[in-house]
Amino acid sequence: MISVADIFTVIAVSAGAFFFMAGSVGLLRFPDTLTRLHALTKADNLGLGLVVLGLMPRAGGLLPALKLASVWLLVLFTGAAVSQLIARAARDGDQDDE
Amino acid sequence: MTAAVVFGLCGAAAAGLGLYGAIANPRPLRKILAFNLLSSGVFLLFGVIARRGAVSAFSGDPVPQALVITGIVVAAAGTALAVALLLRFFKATGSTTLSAGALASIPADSIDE
Amino acid sequence: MTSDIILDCILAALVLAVGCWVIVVRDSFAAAVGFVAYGLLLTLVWVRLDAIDVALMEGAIGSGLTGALLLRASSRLGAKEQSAAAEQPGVMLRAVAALFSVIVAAMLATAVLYLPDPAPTLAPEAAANASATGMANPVTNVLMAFRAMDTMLEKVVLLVALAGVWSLARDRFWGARPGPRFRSDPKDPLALLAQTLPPLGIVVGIYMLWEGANAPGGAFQGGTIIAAMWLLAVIAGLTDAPPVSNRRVRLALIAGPLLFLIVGFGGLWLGEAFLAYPVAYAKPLLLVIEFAMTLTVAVTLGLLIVGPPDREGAP
Amino acid sequence: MAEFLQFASGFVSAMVVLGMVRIVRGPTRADRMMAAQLLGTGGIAALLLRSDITGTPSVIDVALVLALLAAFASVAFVVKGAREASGEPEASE
Repeated sequence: MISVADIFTVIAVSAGAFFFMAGSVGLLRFPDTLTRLHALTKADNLGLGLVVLGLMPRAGGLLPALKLASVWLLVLFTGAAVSQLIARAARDGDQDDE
Repeated sequence: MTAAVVFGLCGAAAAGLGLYGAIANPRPLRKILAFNLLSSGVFLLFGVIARRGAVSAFSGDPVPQALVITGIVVAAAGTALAVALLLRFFKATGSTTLSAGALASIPADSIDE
Repeated sequence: MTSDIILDCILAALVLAVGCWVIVVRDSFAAAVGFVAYGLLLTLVWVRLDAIDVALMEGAIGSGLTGALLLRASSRLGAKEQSAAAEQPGVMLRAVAALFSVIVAAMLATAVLYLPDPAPTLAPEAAANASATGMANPVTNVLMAFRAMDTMLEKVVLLVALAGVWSLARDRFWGARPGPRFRSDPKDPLALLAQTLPPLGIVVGIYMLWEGANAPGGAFQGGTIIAAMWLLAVIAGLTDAPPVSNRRVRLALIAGPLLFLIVGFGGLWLGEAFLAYPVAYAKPLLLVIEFAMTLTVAVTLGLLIVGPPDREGAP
Repeated sequence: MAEFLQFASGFVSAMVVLGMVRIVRGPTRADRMMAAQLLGTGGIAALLLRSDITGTPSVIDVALVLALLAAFASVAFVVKGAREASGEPEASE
């Protein structure tokens, strides 16, 4: 017997996995550093958010579900700040290694 | 084939890799990195012994796990000391290798004043 | 089950691939980034080995503190470090090193394959004596009670390492504040990050310490997280490292081992042996020691990473 | 359900591995750092899925620690670009 919650989980987690794929493909295929950053930060934070959303009904209670959500919010916040910083470092003449 | 065996072999290989890097790379920073790899390999071997010691209620033998926890902290402290030494050496000589030329060029006043 | 083993093999291969890359890549900054990735992968490995306490530690140290330390070191050494790459040792030395490493790795691998069966374990003893401390996390029990001597001396090792780092200071800087002074810029996203993250991180650190009694976590994990949060505030220029001659800093450094020693000698006097806790008070005593340990771990690790005193203005 | 989540966790891990090629290829330091950032986020997702599959809530704590500290290494990288390059008194002899 498949419940509504299970269907929700499958849809959300699949969508999350799709965004992870989009982020990785963007990171590999986009032509320069800033566009790659753009692809990555949006896609993988959304991907994680959808995975968290899908797992929340299965967490078994309000508090574990909130903990899952707080992991995501934390990643969202630090990810946003750090990608700003990386973007600025890239703009201010980041040196190539090779 | 169990998870313990897979990661045990992985730990053995990581220890070998770290050993090679620590001997063969002339740059001290890379030797520090290699030592960290070596220690992580040894920790993994401990982890395997802990995993194999699992009995009904426990997921592993807690004694090796506790040893690894203290080990990781000590390895971090050792790394910090090594990096501080390296940076001080770099400031004194302007060199990042331990070649004889760099050692000879330490100005006397930079050691103490 | 079989899919689990396949995933394990892939994870192990990945760990080794990243490890190889860290060793062979020319650029040291790239190697340091590789090391951060290696630490993250290792965290996943510890989860797969069901050692959550260790996974927490590796996640906080391997990819966090040590990774940041090595990244900073590689960028401070800068271009000089790259030109040094020319001084490769000869083929002969490298071949001998490779042969030696392969032999060592093969011996370790053989040891792994022929470990005694059934495996020796102290888990039943740890389980049987768990009631003596009133804590349910076996790893915390081992760290704080059954092998408390190791843990105490390990704190002393950290202090010795810190004394080593501080002794690299030049005479005229002795007693001053360690590390560079970072400038702060209120409009910087870094400042926002450093204002918002540490309060959350300190809550998580204390939660780790508290959870450590009954679930994976403990003083080491909590202390490491708090140290990282403090370093973040220092790097953003929001706060400055205290002078190494500061009395309160010194007190925080020795709080953990000192309390351990006092309780240890108390055990000698009141009970049966050094570090024998009276059973009735075991849990509160251990919690107090753990609290002091968290403080000591946080301060020691933070100062270790900041480095030796390095500027004018000795008090 | 467990099989689906197992598959999802494998898929997310595979995608992250794909992204890790950027650590190797670079070419700039920012690119490498970004790929490490992706590994952090993907690792967190894999850990959360794993926690659900095996029913071990404490694995979520590991994800929480990674979420806090993944940013830390990146900050160490950025600070050098913004501050030390612009005249930190490095050589104070």
